[in-house]
Amino acid sequence: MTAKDHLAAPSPPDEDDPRSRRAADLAVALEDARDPIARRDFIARMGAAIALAGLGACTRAPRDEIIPYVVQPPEVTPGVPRFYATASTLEGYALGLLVESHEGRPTKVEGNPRHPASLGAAGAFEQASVLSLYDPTRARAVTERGSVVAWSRLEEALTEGTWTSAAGDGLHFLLEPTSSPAIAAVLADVRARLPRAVVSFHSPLMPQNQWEGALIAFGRVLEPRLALERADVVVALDADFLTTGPARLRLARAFADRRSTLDAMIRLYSVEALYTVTGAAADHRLRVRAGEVLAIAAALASAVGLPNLPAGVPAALAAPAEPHRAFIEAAARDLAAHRGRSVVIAGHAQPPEVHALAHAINAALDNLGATVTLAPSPIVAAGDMAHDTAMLASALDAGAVDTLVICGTNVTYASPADQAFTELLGRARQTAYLGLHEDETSARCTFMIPEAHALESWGDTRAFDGTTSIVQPLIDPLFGGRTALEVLSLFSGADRARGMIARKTPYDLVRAHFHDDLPPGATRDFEQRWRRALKLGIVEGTAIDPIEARVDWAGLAKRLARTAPAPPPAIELVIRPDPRVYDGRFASNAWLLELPAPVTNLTWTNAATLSTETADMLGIETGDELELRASGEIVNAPALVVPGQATDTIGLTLGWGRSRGATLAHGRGANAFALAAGTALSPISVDLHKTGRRHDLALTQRHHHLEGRDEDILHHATLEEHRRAGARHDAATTKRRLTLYDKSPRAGTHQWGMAIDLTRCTGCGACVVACQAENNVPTVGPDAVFLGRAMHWLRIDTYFVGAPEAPEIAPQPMLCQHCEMAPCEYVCPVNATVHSDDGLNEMVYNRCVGTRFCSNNCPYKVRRFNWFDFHRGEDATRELAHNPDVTVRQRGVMEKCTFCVQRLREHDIRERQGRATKPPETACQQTCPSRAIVFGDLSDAAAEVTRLRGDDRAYAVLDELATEPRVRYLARIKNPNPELP
Amino acid sequence: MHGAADLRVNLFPAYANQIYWLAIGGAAAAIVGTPAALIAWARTPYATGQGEPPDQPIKFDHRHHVRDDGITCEYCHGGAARSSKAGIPATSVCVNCHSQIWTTSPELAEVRRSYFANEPIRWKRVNALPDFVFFDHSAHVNKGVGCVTCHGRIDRMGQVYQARPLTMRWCLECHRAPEEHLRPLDKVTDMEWTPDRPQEELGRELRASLGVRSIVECSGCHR
Amino acid sequence: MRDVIIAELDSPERAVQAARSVRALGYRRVEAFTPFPIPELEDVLGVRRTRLPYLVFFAGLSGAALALLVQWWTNAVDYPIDVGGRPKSSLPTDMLIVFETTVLLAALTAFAAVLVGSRLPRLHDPLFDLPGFERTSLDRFWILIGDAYDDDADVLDEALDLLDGELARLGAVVTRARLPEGRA
Amino acid sequence: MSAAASVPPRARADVDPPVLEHEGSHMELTDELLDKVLQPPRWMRPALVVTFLGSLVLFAAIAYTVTTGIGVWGNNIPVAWAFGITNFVWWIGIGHAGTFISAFLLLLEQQWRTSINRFAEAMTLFAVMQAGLFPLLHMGRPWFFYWLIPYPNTMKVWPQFRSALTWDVAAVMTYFTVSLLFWYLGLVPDLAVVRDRARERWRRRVYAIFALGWRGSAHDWQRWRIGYGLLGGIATPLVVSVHSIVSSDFAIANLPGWHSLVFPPYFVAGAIYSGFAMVLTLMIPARRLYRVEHVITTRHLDSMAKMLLVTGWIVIYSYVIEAWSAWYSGDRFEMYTTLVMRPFGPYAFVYWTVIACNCVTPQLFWWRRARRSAAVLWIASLFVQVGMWAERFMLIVTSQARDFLPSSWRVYRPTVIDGTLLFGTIAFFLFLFLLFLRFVPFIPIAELKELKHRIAVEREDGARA
Repeated sequence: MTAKDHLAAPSPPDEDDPRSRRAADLAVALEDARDPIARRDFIARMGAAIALAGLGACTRAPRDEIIPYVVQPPEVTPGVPRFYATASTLEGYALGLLVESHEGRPTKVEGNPRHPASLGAAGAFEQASVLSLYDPTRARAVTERGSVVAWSRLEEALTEGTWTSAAGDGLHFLLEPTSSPAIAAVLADVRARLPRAVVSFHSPLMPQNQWEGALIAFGRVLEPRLALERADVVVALDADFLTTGPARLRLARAFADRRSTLDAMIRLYSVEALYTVTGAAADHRLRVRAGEVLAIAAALASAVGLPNLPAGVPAALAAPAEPHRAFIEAAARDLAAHRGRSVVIAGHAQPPEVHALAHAINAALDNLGATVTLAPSPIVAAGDMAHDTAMLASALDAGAVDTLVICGTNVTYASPADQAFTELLGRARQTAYLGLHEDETSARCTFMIPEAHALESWGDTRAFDGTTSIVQPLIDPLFGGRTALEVLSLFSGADRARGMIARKTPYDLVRAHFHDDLPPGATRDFEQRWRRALKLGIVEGTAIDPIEARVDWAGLAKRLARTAPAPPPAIELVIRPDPRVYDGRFASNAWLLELPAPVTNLTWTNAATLSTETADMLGIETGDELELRASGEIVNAPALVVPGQATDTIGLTLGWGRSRGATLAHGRGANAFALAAGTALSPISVDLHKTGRRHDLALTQRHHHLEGRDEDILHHATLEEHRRAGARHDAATTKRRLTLYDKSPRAGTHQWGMAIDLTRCTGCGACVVACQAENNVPTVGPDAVFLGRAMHWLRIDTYFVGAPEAPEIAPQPMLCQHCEMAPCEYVCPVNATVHSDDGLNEMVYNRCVGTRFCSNNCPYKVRRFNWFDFHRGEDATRELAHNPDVTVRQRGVMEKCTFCVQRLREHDIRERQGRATKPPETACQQTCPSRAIVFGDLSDAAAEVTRLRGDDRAYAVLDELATEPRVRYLARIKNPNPELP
Repeated sequence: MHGAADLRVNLFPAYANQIYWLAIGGAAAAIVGTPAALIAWARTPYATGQGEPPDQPIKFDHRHHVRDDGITCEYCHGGAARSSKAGIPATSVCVNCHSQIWTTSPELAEVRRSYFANEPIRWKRVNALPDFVFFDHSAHVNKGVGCVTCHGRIDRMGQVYQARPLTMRWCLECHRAPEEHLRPLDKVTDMEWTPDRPQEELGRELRASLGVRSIVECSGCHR
Repeated sequence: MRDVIIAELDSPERAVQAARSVRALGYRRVEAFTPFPIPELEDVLGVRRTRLPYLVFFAGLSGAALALLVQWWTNAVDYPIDVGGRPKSSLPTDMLIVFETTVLLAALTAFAAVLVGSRLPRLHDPLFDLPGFERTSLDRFWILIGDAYDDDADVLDEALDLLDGELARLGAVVTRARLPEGRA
Repeated sequence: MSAAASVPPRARADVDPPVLEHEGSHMELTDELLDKVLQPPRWMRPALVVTFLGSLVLFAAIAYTVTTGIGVWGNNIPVAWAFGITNFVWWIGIGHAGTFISAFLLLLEQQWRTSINRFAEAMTLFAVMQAGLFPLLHMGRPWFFYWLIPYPNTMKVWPQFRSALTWDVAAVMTYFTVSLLFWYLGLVPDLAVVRDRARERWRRRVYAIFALGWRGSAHDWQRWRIGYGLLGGIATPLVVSVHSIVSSDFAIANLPGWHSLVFPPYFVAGAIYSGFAMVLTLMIPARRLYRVEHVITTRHLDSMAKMLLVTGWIVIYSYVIEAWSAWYSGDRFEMYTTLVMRPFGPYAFVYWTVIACNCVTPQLFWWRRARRSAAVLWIASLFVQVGMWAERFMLIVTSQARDFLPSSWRVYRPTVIDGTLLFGTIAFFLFLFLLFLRFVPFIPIAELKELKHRIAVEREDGARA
């Protein structure tokens, strides 16, 4: 109980320094949390034991404690959460966030509606970041060769190298790609003082190819910004733009907006090897090997026609396999028919030439400036040599590195095996590693510096379009972590000048750079602007304007002429970022580990995916262990058959097979980095054979075929079919209902309901994590998932529609349908699940005795059971992530989606006191990047949800059971090109 | 075997019947009585935790502060009107006054220690609800439910104790018929208020004017 | 204390005959003790048919009423809850528990009535002091004549002689015993 | 009491063998039957020890389940009920034969019931005890079981009587209570017999306590007869109601494969079928070990076998009707579950086990020789029990494993604990049953004497005619 209650703390008088305040908050919170947890656990178990012994009468719970503040901060009212704007960063690109804080304890992350990359949405990574914050396995102390040392010792060691007198010769920095103006300024400062120091950036998934592609096409590093809202036809060349890339949430939103506008529906062609979310959303999907995409791009360019290209597209290049011709030509015609309203997108994994060709096609179709604009990258030194670690590797190899400072990038693990950083790091005299965990890299480094989590840090960062956000901490570093900014500033002149002790804090640094970056004359309002930036979560007017760029046709022609299509390997290994652990950095996050991967519904591991045909050919079944051999390395991975993957490819995602720094994921899955060569994502040849061992894959869904139940479960149609039908989608199934029951409407002022637009839903899984974070949904581990005990209140069902080898994948979010005539309720013997006046199917955990009859009678199987005490043994730190407004469920009780009833009741209370500001949102709706989920009041005729319920496409799942769900689905409509079958 | 044993006399003396009946009656009484006793026990103040003040780190006396000094409830428990939690005052709130008066009182040593050491005072919770109950002070205080209705005569408590059973049954009694317990908003903190006209009439009016609902659906309190 | 005559017979048929004779001689307080039920004997002795079935019937009825009342009152009156939009009180679903409770109360009553009607349970019984009584549960059949020596019995003293003769004819072993008042 | 009309047993196969082959006196019969209790056979002690140890394993498994969580079972979502409920239905079904034999056949005045009714009733009691364990155990929070009972609580919340589980509580508790009363009332005169016949005074005293002071007067016997008859009359509809209610745990749900109006009679027939099998399983060895073939005669075997055949056919009919109504409903979910999933799905082997054990096995009993062979009957009875357990597993698990949304389809696999609980209850059941054989006259003495008397009368009447 105490975790939800009065986590209050003393505070220093300086209210301007939220950091120290929150530090104190947390110290108390931690201490406070620890004791009651032990107690509660004890009571729960003893309660059971004693009740069984019939002695319940003789015990009483010990008293709880209430721990008030010493000085209550004026803005805090215990019990009322506060929201702070900040930003998270991935690959250097920012995503604006609003974070909910309960008495100094961040509990929930939402997207910032004002932020250009978020538009109010957040993805699974961001939703789960709050759990990473409270990860008890994070690094906790500065260590030197494994033993704890003082920070001053580290400062001394790092700043006293031989290079101090040699202008930085021998000093190397390895950073994550960053867009932070403050870091850029500190780096500039460092460079000024130590000109020979070398700064490199490393991330296995940097958009290096994109930058190079722009360099080929335009002669300079530019990033395309897509305006899908203006596009009618999109061709994605191995581009999973809906779930990857810095603008993924924005693009998902724009795409969905244009999908659900049936009168002007966007059409998407996707060419890809593995089955991605974007491929699932596509109207036409061409499955080809990743290495073939270049040929397809060239052929597409050739079919569209590049009049400005001297000598045209080389025929040798534009020679795709014959069966793909029809697709390419149809796409080309469609593109050509939509000049200025179409766009070709190249995927990050594709070589620069594909990007260049995409630019060329866009230019040829007058799409530049219309559906795609170009702008310089906000990333520091984008496209620069600094982004190539080869230089660092050779310096290390040559013994030219004295001191290497690695900030935030787990380079030892997250590098292709041919860049032997594991071994190379030892060649530097001393290495320091700033990381969240003591991981593979820290094991090779002299110093380990615990890193502050983004939610603990001051900093700044820029969105894909350059919009700057101030990163503000919600809590003081739990484990004394430092930021990259702090570490780098050790080397900056500004600090040295004032002596090491009087170092600037990151807060000062960020404020200073904010000050410096203000337009001239604006510094007068510095405080006001600073506060406004913090409040809004963005610094207005910092976006980088797009520029006009002309294609360097001659350069392109030259480059294309030089490009020789590589002969395809017999079996191609396609390595891609993982939708859950990305490149391994989230492998310590249980929410992400247990998040079913889109398309495959696989949890807790990666797998060597292969198409039905390849599996049949090789005699492989899902669960067989495969030995993969590539680049001279061997890795074992379980096989997973994914219909619709390109034949003769093996897909493997990055980030698994961790050995250190991710306790939960150790030994799970296969390390794709070990097989990669060159850049992590380039396709390579792979040999494989079965080892004979079998794996129990923790799949949340085992059966993907609809068994002819499409009309009952998932309505899908092409735009044409939909128009032809000209009737409501539920017209076919809705029959005149005869009932004995009194169907008078329920009494509540609001009547909550939901509409889920399957045309919008991409199945990305952000809602699943959002729900988990909001509702204290436990994770259960791979064994339990395998047994069928995953706890997600909201799951994404994935159905295969169409041809069994290359089906269309249709995701369907499935959650409690809040049936008007709920079948679960009348079978509960103790009134533990009943209906509220406002139409919610309520689940009363404390009344539940766990007969599970409700689950049996739920046709949607959305009820979850606490088979064990899943929260038991949770670390005290981990408990801080709990939402204090939601009960933490004991073992033996059912749970399920409540429509975020805690938010609804809070809203009711506020509304009735005249304090309600806006209609309540469910967590899934709030985070959904494509706005597929709409929740609202059905008794409000003007509400969006009411409108959607009246839509032609609306239908109820399993309508014929007369459960009358409050959740309606909108049929999944596709917009195929009539030219193509 | 036949006839070998002593078969003549009664196996038991006459008084054994009384013992037998007593035993059977006792067993029957136990079968019926044990649950009945437990049911009754659950309603005792002991079981509900009423009436027993815990040992607090400071002997804070509401009688003195409320009655003698006339400090209103909101001065210290200001969250009640805006938040789900009424809030326990920060040490600084104590110090507001106690930096002026009783500055050296040994009774207040803990307050000073807390303030200067920047360590919170660890109070014992008196009115404890289970983890799965979400009570909202603001929803009650702003709808005419007086402090005294749930907390009792705090102004007469030397040490605060739980005045009401705080069982679900007790909550529901009011939730089903809120009009029986409503008072004008300006009397919410008044410990001594009594209705100046029949509560039925007043309650009905207040219920209408304040828009008080009878919330008996589960998610009203259990989420 | 009063005196009784006990006639021990060795077969059910003779017991019935003996009882018939005894009754014919005008004795009214006659009881039989047998190892197993002999309905014929009951008729001969004029054992009044027990009213147990009526008792059981009313117990059953009250069980039904109680169950109906409890279900209706708890689910429709005291705390009516919206359960899946179903009616608050629903006779069809109530009927099952109504039936079970009917049976339960009827059965408990039947069991209790059998015992209480026979003044059971008990550990001590003056009858057990009668020598050879234990054989009545095994293979002997007793006819016990309670009013043989009663002054107020409207039976002629001569009957006693006739009785002796009759019983002797049936091969009964006749003994005279004393029993406390009020029994048998 | 002439033996002139007696026909040597087995001499004429086309005539029903006699229900009692005892020619001695009442005292001899009494002593013979009492001997089982007063002079227990030598195998009794080791058998008790073995089954007691088995019971301990059961209690350990129960303790583990209750302290750790239902997660130690193999259940999942969608298969939220599996072994636990299967065992429950199986055990409670077994119990039905006892009541059926003693109550229903009592009303029908079937003489062959007499020698085996107590035996069958005891089996009922102990089977219901095993059954009663499972609903409790399978709850997530068994320590709150009393929330299913309406009592005035401080939460002011009541049970929800639309749920079949509240009906179950009433049904199982009533069933157990009524069975106990019925059994005990029948037992009282026999306890008095032991009281009056045992040698040692302490033993007589102990039995006297349980005999409740039974005297056997004509008045007592009349009350006893009528009371016993009434209990029988009450128990007969009860036995039908209990399994009907148990079947409604499934039938009131909307799950394909459960949502079926045919369930109540289907379950009752199956229950009696499995119960008769259990009676045979226990009776055949007991009869042999205790050498009471003249009391529990070939006639009993023959009648029981016929009952197996009859109830077996009712069960077959139910299977056919179930499949037919699934097809006739036109409901694609129902059709899939009943016509595709069960015979051809991942649990097909269970389905075919059911068909083999429940439908094929009883066909043996068209042949008299099979009916009258103890060995054949015993083995067949085991098959039927396996089949009936498998049937419940099939109904419960396969229906859940694949319901409406293919996305939630999932196979259930039992764990060691699941198996331990099943076999543990079998051990515990046998333990209780052995205790019963050890301490209680398991063949009703008074009733048998009455039967003997009646047979004698009939014979005389027959001879006179």
